[in-house]
Amino acid sequence: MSAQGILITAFAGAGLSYALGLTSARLREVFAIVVSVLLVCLIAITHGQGAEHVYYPDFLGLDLVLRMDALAWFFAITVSMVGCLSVIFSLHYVRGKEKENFYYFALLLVNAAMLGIVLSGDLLSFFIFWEIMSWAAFLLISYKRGRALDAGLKYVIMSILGSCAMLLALLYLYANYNTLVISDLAQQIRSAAGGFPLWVMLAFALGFGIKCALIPLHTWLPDAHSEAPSPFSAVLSGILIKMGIYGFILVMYGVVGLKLLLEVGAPWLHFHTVLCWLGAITILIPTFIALLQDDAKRLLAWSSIGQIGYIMLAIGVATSLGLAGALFHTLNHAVFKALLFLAVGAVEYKTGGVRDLNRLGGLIRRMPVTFACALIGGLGLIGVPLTSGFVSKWLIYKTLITEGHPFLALAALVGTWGAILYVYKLLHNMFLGQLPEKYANLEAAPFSMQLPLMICGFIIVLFGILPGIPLSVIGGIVGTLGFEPVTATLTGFGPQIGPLNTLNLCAAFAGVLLVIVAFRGIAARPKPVSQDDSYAAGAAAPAGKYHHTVRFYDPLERMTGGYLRDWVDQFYLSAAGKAKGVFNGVRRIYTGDVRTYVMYIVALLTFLIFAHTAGWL
Amino acid sequence: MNFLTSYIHYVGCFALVLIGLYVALVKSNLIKVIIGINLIDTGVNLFLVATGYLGGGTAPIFSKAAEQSQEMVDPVPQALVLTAIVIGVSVLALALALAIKVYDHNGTLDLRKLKGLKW
Amino acid sequence: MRKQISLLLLLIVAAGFALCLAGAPFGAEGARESRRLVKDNVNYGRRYVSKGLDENRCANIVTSVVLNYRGFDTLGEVTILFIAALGLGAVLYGRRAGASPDEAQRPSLILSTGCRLLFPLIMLVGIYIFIHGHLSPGGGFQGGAVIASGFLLICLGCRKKKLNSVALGAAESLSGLAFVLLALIGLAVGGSFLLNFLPTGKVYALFSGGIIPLIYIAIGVKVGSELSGIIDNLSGEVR
Amino acid sequence: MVSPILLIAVPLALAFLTPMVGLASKSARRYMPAIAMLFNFIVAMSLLPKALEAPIIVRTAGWAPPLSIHLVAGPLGLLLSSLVALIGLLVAIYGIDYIREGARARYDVLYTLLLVGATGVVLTGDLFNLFVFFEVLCISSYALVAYRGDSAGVEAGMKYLIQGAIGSSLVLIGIGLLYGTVGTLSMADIASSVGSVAGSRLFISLAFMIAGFGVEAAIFPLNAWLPDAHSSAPSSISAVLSGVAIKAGLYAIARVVYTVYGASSILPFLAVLGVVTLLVGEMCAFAQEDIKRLLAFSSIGQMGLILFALALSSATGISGAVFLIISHGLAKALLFLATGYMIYRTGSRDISSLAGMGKRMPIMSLCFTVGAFSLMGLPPFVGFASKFTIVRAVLGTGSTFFITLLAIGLIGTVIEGAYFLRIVQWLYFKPAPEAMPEQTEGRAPLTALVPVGLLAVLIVTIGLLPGIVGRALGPAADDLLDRAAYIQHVMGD
Amino acid sequence: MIVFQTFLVLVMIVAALAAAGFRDLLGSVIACSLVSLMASIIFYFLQAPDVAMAEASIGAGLTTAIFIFAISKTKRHEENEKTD
Repeated sequence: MSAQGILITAFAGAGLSYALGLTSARLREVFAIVVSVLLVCLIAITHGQGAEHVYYPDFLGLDLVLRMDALAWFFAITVSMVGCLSVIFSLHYVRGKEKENFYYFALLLVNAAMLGIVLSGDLLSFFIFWEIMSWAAFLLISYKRGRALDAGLKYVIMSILGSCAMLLALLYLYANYNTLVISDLAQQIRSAAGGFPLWVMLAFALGFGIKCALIPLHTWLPDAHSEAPSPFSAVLSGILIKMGIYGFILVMYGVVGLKLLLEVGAPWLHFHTVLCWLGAITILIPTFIALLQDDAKRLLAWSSIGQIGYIMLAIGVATSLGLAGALFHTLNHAVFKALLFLAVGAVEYKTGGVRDLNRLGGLIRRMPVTFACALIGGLGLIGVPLTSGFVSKWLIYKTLITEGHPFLALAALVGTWGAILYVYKLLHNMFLGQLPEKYANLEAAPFSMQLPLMICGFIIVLFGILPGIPLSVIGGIVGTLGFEPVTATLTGFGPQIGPLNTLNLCAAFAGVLLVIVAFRGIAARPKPVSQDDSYAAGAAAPAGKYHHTVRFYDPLERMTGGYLRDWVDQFYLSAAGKAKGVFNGVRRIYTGDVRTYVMYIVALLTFLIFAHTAGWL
Repeated sequence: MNFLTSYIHYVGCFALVLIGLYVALVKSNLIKVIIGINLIDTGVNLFLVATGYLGGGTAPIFSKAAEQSQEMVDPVPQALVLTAIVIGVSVLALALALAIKVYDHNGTLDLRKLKGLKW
Repeated sequence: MRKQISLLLLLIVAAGFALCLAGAPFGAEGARESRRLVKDNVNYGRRYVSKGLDENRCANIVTSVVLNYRGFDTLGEVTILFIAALGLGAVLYGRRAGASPDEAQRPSLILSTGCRLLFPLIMLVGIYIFIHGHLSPGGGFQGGAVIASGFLLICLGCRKKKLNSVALGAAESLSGLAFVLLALIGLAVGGSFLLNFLPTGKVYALFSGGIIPLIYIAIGVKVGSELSGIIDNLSGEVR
Repeated sequence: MVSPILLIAVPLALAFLTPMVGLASKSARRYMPAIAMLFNFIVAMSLLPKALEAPIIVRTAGWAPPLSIHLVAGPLGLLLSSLVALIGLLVAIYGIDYIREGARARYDVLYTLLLVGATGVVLTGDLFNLFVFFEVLCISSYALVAYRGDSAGVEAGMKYLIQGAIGSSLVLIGIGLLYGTVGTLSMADIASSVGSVAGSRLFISLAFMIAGFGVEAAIFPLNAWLPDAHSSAPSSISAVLSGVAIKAGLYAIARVVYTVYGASSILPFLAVLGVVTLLVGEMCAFAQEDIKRLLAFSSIGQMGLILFALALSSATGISGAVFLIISHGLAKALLFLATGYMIYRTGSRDISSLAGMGKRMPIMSLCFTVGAFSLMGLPPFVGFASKFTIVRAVLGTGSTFFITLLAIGLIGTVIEGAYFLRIVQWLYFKPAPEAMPEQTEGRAPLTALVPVGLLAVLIVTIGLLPGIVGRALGPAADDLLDRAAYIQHVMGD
Repeated sequence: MIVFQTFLVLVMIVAALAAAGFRDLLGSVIACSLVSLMASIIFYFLQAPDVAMAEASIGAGLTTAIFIFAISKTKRHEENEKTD
């Protein structure tokens, strides 16, 4: 079952779901799920075949090629997995809302386009699917009217700018090496005499940077993620950003190759070091802005930007361990963010659209399963041992320390602290604390929403305990991209990379757990305390816990809120305002007076004559 | 003297074109601008025929009396000018019809006031 | 401010013209020597003059150039006049509300009978002009204009006679159609559009020049009816 | 064998016949333009394959080319005339029910003659004949812009006419100067003898021609008439004007610059002018509130891009320009036709009144979105293929001057993306104002849905399979670029 | 012979200037028809009788008539120039 077959089923699936939807909603939902699950299986089956074949022989003089190598397979399985989960989740989420048909069509189209990006073997089809993904995502972001329109417009303007830059870079390569098929292009670039031109790499970096929200180009992400419908926010944050990462890896290591990459950029400042520092900044600032957010989805959006910083940092380090860490963290982050966004989506669905953290609380009793999965997701995000996040962050830290980047390692560490803070805020405000009266009899999220959460939770714990499963695949990928492959046993790493054996960790945790249980069993039974105990200072102790959580990090916000606003966003908005002023000014050229128009004609004529006599033309 | 004999027509026609352009550029009344355009057309037609004119040539029409042909003027520009005159009239007629309609709607022919469509 | 700018611009345009016309081929004297130097096959004006007579046997070389060598231009030209007449009608479509002139301006009896008497004479002159287009100066366009001035006279001179616009429209489109059909017959018969397929007869006879006189008659009728249509439209009624 | 001359003669005959048919039966007359354009499209498409090898030279009046006027039905000419015929046919079908009031009889004839003018400009091989057909095109569009007779239409028509008349006189002066120096009017003949004549006189006549043809080709300082004319004309007319008429003007400039003069010194200037037109057009479009005026300014922008691509003087550049002419023609005609009925339905041309049209006119809004995405150059549509070819050509030249100009130009396309997507958002994601009465009679009739749907399908199929048009682009670019071959073809036999 | 042609050209230019200068539109239309009349005579001297006839009948005759019709339907005098 070749890559072409997968793409055809994906795109045909989107089209058919729209067609079926016109007849009956039930049929469309079933069909959408079947297509998504089918895609996941198809991709899983075609693990081995790395066949590269032309699927469109002569499109404007170029051959469009599809290929399914290890890197493509890895991203494809992530994309289809998260896509399938979000489709399952949106069964209930979208039911009854208007324009359902359009929603399913756009969601399946975005998933199909992402599959197309990942499976494309040449840069032109990469670009085509890239643009299809951009405008399909635009349609979905502006799905929920109101503020979503400005968010969508901001997103699409930046992504068009990025794709224009990418088109320039891409066609510069075509002009110099007159092929865009990645394998031939890579050979020719590496064998060519001169180095890789910096402006081409910067143009690619602009295009991919906008999509994966590197710090100066991130301003569209918070609005887009918080305004998009939750299942699509999961896709958006989980995998759409990862296309930017895939682009970076493809161009930096697939096309340019490690040896040449190290010389790109000025001798005193290499491109990849700049990338590292950008990654580090992207870890720090957004994470601490995330702390101050009151809207759950906006908090998660800022945290996505922070986590992307980790991945870019790992890619920028340009070592095999770093790349392995980056790939593994991409997978992990996709699963964490999908889980958290879906959890927030479930809460939003049940509480009728409330996502303001100050008005939620105490849902642990009403929605235990959602809380459990959100907890696992949060722990994974922080990187607590026994979750897959720990392994990927451990890889990133290891490579930073062994490569001798102390400050970057420090930034990563501080980033993790920030992560702990905002995850705790999220979980506490939503699930712990006082349960507001109106949610007293809130029943749990429907099973179709809980299933994706449980699957994600299971994956996090599974890969946490047995990281060997993904690491063996990632090790192979790292090998194909020009590094020495990373060997990993089922439960950790061999001695030459540094001893990590998750089995011992499990054993340690099990031991600690046993001790705690034993100690609670032996120690004195907690005796009930009478009502007039000093704890309640004489007043009748209220039935539940009464610590409500409003403006969770208020002191921190009062201290750093002034500095931690999004300066870049303000700069862009003022620039856009000034540009609108200029456009209004340019409009004034057409004054309405015919004589001025005739003067313009005669003026051009005189300019031509004058330029000729003056010898210019 | 030789300048006068061969270039007087060109001076005449380009003077007409320039005056017509000046009227179209400066005058604010719509009918006056249309008169300017008419002047330009006449000037251009004069220029086309002047290009075809040979010093002492005769009209390119054979008649029983005048049989010889080598002294005849170039007939092609005259054919062009015939077409150009009629084009001039057609554009003029349409322009005046539009001027009447503009006057119906706006009550004025002053171009400075006819700025309904701008920006 | 506007005057100064336009004067400056026109100064440069005048300089452009002067720069252009300084050379040899322009200027009556310059043209004459340069024409003599130039061989026939480069300057086609001389070729039409020298060979035009026996190719089309049409005395008026300008007419043979207008209708035969550059007949396609004239086809375009006739279309332009047709467009102008229709465009005028389309633009002035809504203005039919004509107020009849008050008694004082009604033309006196002498004027109206004089006009009605003069009208057929003007028509005769016009028809003569475009029938003899290939022999003497003049042709379809000039004859049509004279006919139109006849209609103008009627329009100004006597109020009662309303031009029958349907007949004008029919004459217009039929004569245009005749011109195109004549050209298409040339294509069908002789293999090339506007071919002079009829025998071109003796040089100065009335029936010389093949289809040239026929086309000029069609053009004469067409231009006459179109220009009078334009006048009728524009003078629809005097407010 | 069908001769290309029929492409002009038969629609002309049908146009002259229309008043007669009108007398017979009112309703039959409305179909005349569609019949004429259908004939044109069939003949043009049947001749195109044969013309790809060598241009078909058609004589008139039986004389060899330089003697009499001749048509040069080369690959470029026939490709553009089939585009003219196709858009003309679809808009004619649209116009059957769209135009109800006004001098309906005259509308049909003027519309057919406008397309005859455009076809004539594209096919003719003689310079003065180019001017005459150019005039046919211009005068019929003056009349049709002012067809409705409302205050805006008449004012726009008047302004368009004055600028057009000045432009035509400049062209005539240019032709006079050229005829004075060279003595012949056939483009191939001028091209063969232009090399041997002094430079400055030629350049000034070229300047006059560019200023004259530029007025119709919407080049930056000369295009002040376009926003008024295209926004106040009836939508079917602005569709044809935007889709076809300005392209004929630009073709005239390209033919004059490349074939007649073979000028290479003016090309960088034209490239700069193209990019300036693109930027001014897109900036003004962004600041518009009236939908048709916005589309008119976006036409100016796209014409700037086409002029920039033409000024590259490389084979891929010109084939990219021709491809953009085709894709812009289709997309812009689609947009104008779609907005025609939307305005008819909402009653106002303001963008804010388009809110919620996605529900009320689903097919029109979908086609509008397809057209807008194609104009922005997004992949699955034809706009992407043409933009891709142009960018590839620019980078193929490798000259930093052109690449920086292109980078500035691409900013223009970003602005274009911004305002088109703002409209798409208004269409789909803004709730329809309840106040708007649910007029059922406003529902678009079949004669509107068929052309709009067909254009959308065309945009998607050519976008997915650019090979259909791709084959004809190569020879078309050579037809324009290869001067010696053009001369040899025309003067050879 | 050439002196007479020069005189005609000068009269034509003066008439054109008058057509530009007159504030009364009817006056400038008359001046304009004088220009075409002069042009028609010059055409005759340039050995172009066809064009002379066409210019005379269309240029001088019909154009003037059309102009006068248009003026009769609109305003006769030009607004004052001051506001420019």
